[in-house]
Amino acid sequence: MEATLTTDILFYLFSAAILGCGLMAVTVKNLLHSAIALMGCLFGTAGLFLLLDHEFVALMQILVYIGGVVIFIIYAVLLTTHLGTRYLPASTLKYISGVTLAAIVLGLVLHIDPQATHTAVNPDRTATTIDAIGYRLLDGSTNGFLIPFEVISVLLLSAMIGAATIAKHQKPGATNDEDETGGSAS
Amino acid sequence: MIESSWMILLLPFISFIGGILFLHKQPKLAAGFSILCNGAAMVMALILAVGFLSSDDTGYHALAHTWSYDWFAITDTLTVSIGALLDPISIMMLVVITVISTLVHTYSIGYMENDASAGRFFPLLSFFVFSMLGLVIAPTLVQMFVFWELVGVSSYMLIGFWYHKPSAVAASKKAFIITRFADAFFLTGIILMATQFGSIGFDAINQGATAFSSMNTANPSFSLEGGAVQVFTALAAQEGSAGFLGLNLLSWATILIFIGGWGKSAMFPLHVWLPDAMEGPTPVSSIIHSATMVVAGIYLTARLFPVFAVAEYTLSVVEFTGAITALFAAIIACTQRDIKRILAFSTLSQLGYMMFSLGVADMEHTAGFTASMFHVFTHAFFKCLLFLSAGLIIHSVHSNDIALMGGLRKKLKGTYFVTLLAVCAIAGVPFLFSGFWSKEEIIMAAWSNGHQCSAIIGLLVGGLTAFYMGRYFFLIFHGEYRGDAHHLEHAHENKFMLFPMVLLAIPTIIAGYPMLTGHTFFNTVIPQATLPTHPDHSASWIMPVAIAMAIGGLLVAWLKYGRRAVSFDTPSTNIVYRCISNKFYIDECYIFVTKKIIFRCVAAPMKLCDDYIVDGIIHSSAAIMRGCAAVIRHWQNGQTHVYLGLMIIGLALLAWFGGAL
Amino acid sequence: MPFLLNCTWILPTLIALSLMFVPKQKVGVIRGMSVAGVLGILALVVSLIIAFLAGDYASPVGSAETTLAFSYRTPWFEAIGNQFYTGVDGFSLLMMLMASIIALCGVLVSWTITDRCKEFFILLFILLAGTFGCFISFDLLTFFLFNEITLIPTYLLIAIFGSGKKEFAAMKLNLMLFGGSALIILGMAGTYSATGSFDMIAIANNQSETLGSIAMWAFPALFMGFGILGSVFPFHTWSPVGHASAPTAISMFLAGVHMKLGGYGCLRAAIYLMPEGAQEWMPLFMVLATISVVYGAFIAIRQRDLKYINAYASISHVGLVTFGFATLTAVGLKGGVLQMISHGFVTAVVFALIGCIYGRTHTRNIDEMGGLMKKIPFLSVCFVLAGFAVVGMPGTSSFVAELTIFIAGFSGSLDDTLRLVCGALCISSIVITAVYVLRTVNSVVHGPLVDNGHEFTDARFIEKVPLIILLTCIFAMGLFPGWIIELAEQSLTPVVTNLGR
Amino acid sequence: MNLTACLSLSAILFSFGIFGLMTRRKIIAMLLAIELMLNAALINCVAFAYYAPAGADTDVGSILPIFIVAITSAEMAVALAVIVAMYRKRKVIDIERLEDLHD
Repeated sequence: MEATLTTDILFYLFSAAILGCGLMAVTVKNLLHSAIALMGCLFGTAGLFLLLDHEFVALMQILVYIGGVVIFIIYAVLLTTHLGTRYLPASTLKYISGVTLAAIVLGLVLHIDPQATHTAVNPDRTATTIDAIGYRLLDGSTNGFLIPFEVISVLLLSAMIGAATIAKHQKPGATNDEDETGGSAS
Repeated sequence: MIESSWMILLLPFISFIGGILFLHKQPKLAAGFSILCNGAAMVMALILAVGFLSSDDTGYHALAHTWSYDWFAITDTLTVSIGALLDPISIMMLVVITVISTLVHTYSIGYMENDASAGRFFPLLSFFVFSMLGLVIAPTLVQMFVFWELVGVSSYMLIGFWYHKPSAVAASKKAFIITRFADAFFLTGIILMATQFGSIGFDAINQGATAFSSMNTANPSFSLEGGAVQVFTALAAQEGSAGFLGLNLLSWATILIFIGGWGKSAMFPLHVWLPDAMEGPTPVSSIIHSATMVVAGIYLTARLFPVFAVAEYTLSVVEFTGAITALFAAIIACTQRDIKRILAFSTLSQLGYMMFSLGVADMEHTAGFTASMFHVFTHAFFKCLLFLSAGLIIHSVHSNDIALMGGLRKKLKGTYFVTLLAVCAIAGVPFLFSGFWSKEEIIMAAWSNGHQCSAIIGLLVGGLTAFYMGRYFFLIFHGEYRGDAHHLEHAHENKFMLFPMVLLAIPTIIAGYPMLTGHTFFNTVIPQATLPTHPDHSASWIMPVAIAMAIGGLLVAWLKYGRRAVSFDTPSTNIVYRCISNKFYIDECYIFVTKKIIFRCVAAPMKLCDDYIVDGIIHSSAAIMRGCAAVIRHWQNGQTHVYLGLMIIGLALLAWFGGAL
Repeated sequence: MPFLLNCTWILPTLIALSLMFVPKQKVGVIRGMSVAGVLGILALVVSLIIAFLAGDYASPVGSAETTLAFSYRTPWFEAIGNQFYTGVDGFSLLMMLMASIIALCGVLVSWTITDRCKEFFILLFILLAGTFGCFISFDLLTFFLFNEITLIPTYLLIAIFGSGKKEFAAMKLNLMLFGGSALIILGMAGTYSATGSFDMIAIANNQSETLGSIAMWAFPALFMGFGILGSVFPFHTWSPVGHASAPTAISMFLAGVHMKLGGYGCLRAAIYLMPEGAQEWMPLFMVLATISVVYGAFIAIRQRDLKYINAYASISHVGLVTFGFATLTAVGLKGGVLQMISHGFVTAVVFALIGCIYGRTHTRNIDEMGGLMKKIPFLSVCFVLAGFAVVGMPGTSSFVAELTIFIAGFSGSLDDTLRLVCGALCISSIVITAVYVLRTVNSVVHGPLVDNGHEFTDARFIEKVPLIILLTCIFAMGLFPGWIIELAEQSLTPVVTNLGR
Repeated sequence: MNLTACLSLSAILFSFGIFGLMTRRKIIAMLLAIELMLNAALINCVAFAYYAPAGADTDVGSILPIFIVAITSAEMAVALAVIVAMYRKRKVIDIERLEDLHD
């Protein structure tokens, strides 16, 4: 997308949404609220991806992340009755260390960022098509991602089975959760 | 005879080994065997002496080095060997030691007849004799040191012979450690002599020193050989050097060596072991005080006289030490009540005479040296006799305290008679007795060589000697018996004990007469030296004064103790008297220094330092490790947040140092 | 012959292996095999000495290269150019003779051990294998390896068979000795980096400037590394607690032989290989050695426990070894070697006696003993004789060794004040030694008999044998030290020559 | 809008994630914070692909997120299963009381 005033405005809007929701997600007391805030944050990110010409990623973000992972988090919050309601305040020391560490990392990263040498958008760039992604994923040659793709598939499968096994111990009904997880991941 | 002189050394050793291994359960056999061996050694020594006296060539090289065995090599040029150096003074000592040892062994049969461990006593006594014989025939400093140490060991075992008595054990330890203390200096001196003057042989050292001293005077050029050249060269190199602390190397070496003799001869202030050594059986005391051990220091000084004379100051130290000891011990002896302690202090005093007599001599005026050796010779017999008689008295009345004796002349007639002779000898009763001649000679030598102070001390001590020996004698034999009457009834004179005493009475009288015929002690120690000069008799007033002192001393003693009965009920409270009778509190000083200073202030802090500082550092290094581990372990407390935080810090550090910046 | 030489460590290993197959109930078989084993080792060493004396193996005067007898080398760890290189000279043979005699006595002293007897002897033989391996190695890495082998059985022997704070003692001992090993590795790495070789003789002949400059730090590392094993102040504190907790035979072997590996390494691996470093650093080690001598003796005065007394006495006497080495003269080195051998026998006999006496009194506190001469005369007489050997009486081996060392302190020019002061202090230690020895002897064997003393019985035959063997060795060496001195002198020629380069 | 702005955005989001991770005591909330951080990573991926120089392989900008999302899903599946199982078993969701790691 061309860099115009509109995109700038949109970028800052999305940024504000992302950061605002992100901050909420880590600060609000009710866990259900923070999950919803996270959802907002992810939506914002998806919008940012659209702004950056990555429609496929934006779509995946919404489908898989929001539709799968976050929904599942909400499920888990609801399943375990105490999770959502009772608030466990952290100690002051934890807040201080959290702020400090966050500041350290932020400072470090911001210190590195300005050194990024190449900041202009390549005028000849073309948006990545889904076809291209599919071909690259299944390409077994030097530039292809076939092996990682296979590995990820196996990893997902084993994670599914593992999750099912872990959760199955107590109640047979727990298998339902795993089915959903597996479904959302694929 | 000269070639087989090693037999004299070997016989007592055989007596020791045979006795200790096979005969310690049969005291009678052990005694017989010891007397046999020692008697044989005595005969051989006498033959040797007679052969020596009758030979024409009584010079230095006539008898030296009859045999030698290389023990071990220290460097290419320095080999420790064991051998024999036979010259007049060593032959004189051989005779004295073997005669006295034979008589003391005989005496011990009577003295130890009721003692269960007598079978151990005779071999040990023989070992003592063996050590002393090895010492006197030593041709080198190292051999002398070796036997010097063996004398220490054997005296340790004999003084502590009754090992179940704590006081005896303590006395033996004291004797050993004090002499060992002096020996450390002796050893240092020997090592300096060996490494810096290149020789440990007495001939070489003395020849070199003699040549050096005559080079300094008028008479140069001697033909030297072997180690003597090295000694001479080293001495010449030393000439005029300031050395260390203003003393040159030779003075250091000789004074260090002399300290060895200082300890062994119990000179003030290293004398404290000698009175305590009375805890041993009386035959041991008699042999220590007459022929062995204590005269070792005198003998050492005499042996190295030429080199001592060459060194600056050394002879002054010798003289000073001897004079102080003579006076000091005589004063203490006047107040003691223990029969053996009186004799012990009298020995100290007489040793002081011998020592300062050596100190007043020098290479030109050798009379003091001769007199000293002469006094060693005469003193050995009458002191041995005194101790043997004291042993018999103790054996009879079962007490050491002269306050519990008195009037014994009726019961112990033989003892009374021989003791009288010995007391006259040590007190210097004129003309008839040996002690008179030798003591006279010493004082004369001191005066005529310009050491008036020492001569006056000598005269004074002569008077004191007469007084305390008179006191000793009158309190024991005259007056009324003051002890337990029960013991007196059983008092008798054992014939094994009386016989050697009677024999010893003979030399007590006649040993002085060689003086009148002239003797050859000195020219043999100093090779190619001028003939001994007899003291000039210009100071002819000395003899009457000395006689007057002796008679006067005895007279005062008679007036105070002999004429009427003495009461011991109220000990004097006079502070001077108390101070003297407590031996000037020197023992207390020693205890203070050893217990309070060395043990408490040196050894104890060192132990604390070892336990808490040295070990503490080692332990604390372990503790620091453990502390670090505990801190690190504390981070691994299972709190996920801590892990996370650390992980983030780690990542940040990695990014920082990883070349990102 | 090279094979026979290597048998000195192969044989104990084989015995240890074969002991594993003996059922542990058959104590008699185990003891028999052990005695046969140490006798075999002793025979082996004696035959090696005879062969050595018969052959012409003396290093020529003025040569810097040790003439090795029965040398054998085979490549090993070729990647770093390392070889398995063994051989002997007179010095090693003397140490091996001493070690095998003490081992024999140690086995005899351990006769009464019944609890885990099999393990005890297996560990003892592994210790022996390591020790002999050290004495015959002429390759630094091999030497180091064998040295490490000795540490493991030492730990187990003390921790399992010891008494008192045995685990603590074993741990402290091993940790400190491993610390020493770390320093040794550092020094070895230094010499290796300079010369590219572990071959001791090659390194000794290497006169390159690189080695000379590396010696400035590699020498103190090596010397102190071995010095810890030789319990040089201030790293001596492992030895009192270690010796006190170890069982009798192990105390004998530790103080008698194992500690000597330290002195052996100091001479063989430090002074011989890096004479430049030695010249540079020796004043420091002379001071440390003198402190050890005087300090150990003073602390021995304050101790009450027999084993602690002897352990501190050992520190004092082993300090004399270091002092002898630190003079860097032919006499001093020879004296140090003699003192190593002499002290090995002396301390072994004292520990053996302490074991025997403890077996009767069940205490090692000298205040609780007394008058033993009356009830156990044989042991008491041996104790007195051993005491005189510690004091350094003429006729015992200590006198020969100590006199030689003291003479080294004053030989040559007297300009070196430090050496004079240290020498004088070392001589003064003979007085302190006399104080603690007599104090101990008097309160143990003299004085009134203790209350429970009436049921004490004198030594049995099996106890008498090791004591007699060791005392004979002490007196034999004291009276006829000639051939020992000759062997030591010959084998030290290259070291002395190297020092003068 | 430029690369620096995108990266700063992701950095801030990432630090929010860290803050959340350090201050939350409930395990699910911590997972949530992790999601934020992953999201920040995704933003980086896409931003780098968008601002890539000529000739760079920009497809990776789409493919890498696929992998990230897939791995995240797997991780979430297992983590949530563990959380649910643990909750059922121990009735504890407080991370500070789950200290079994140190033994």
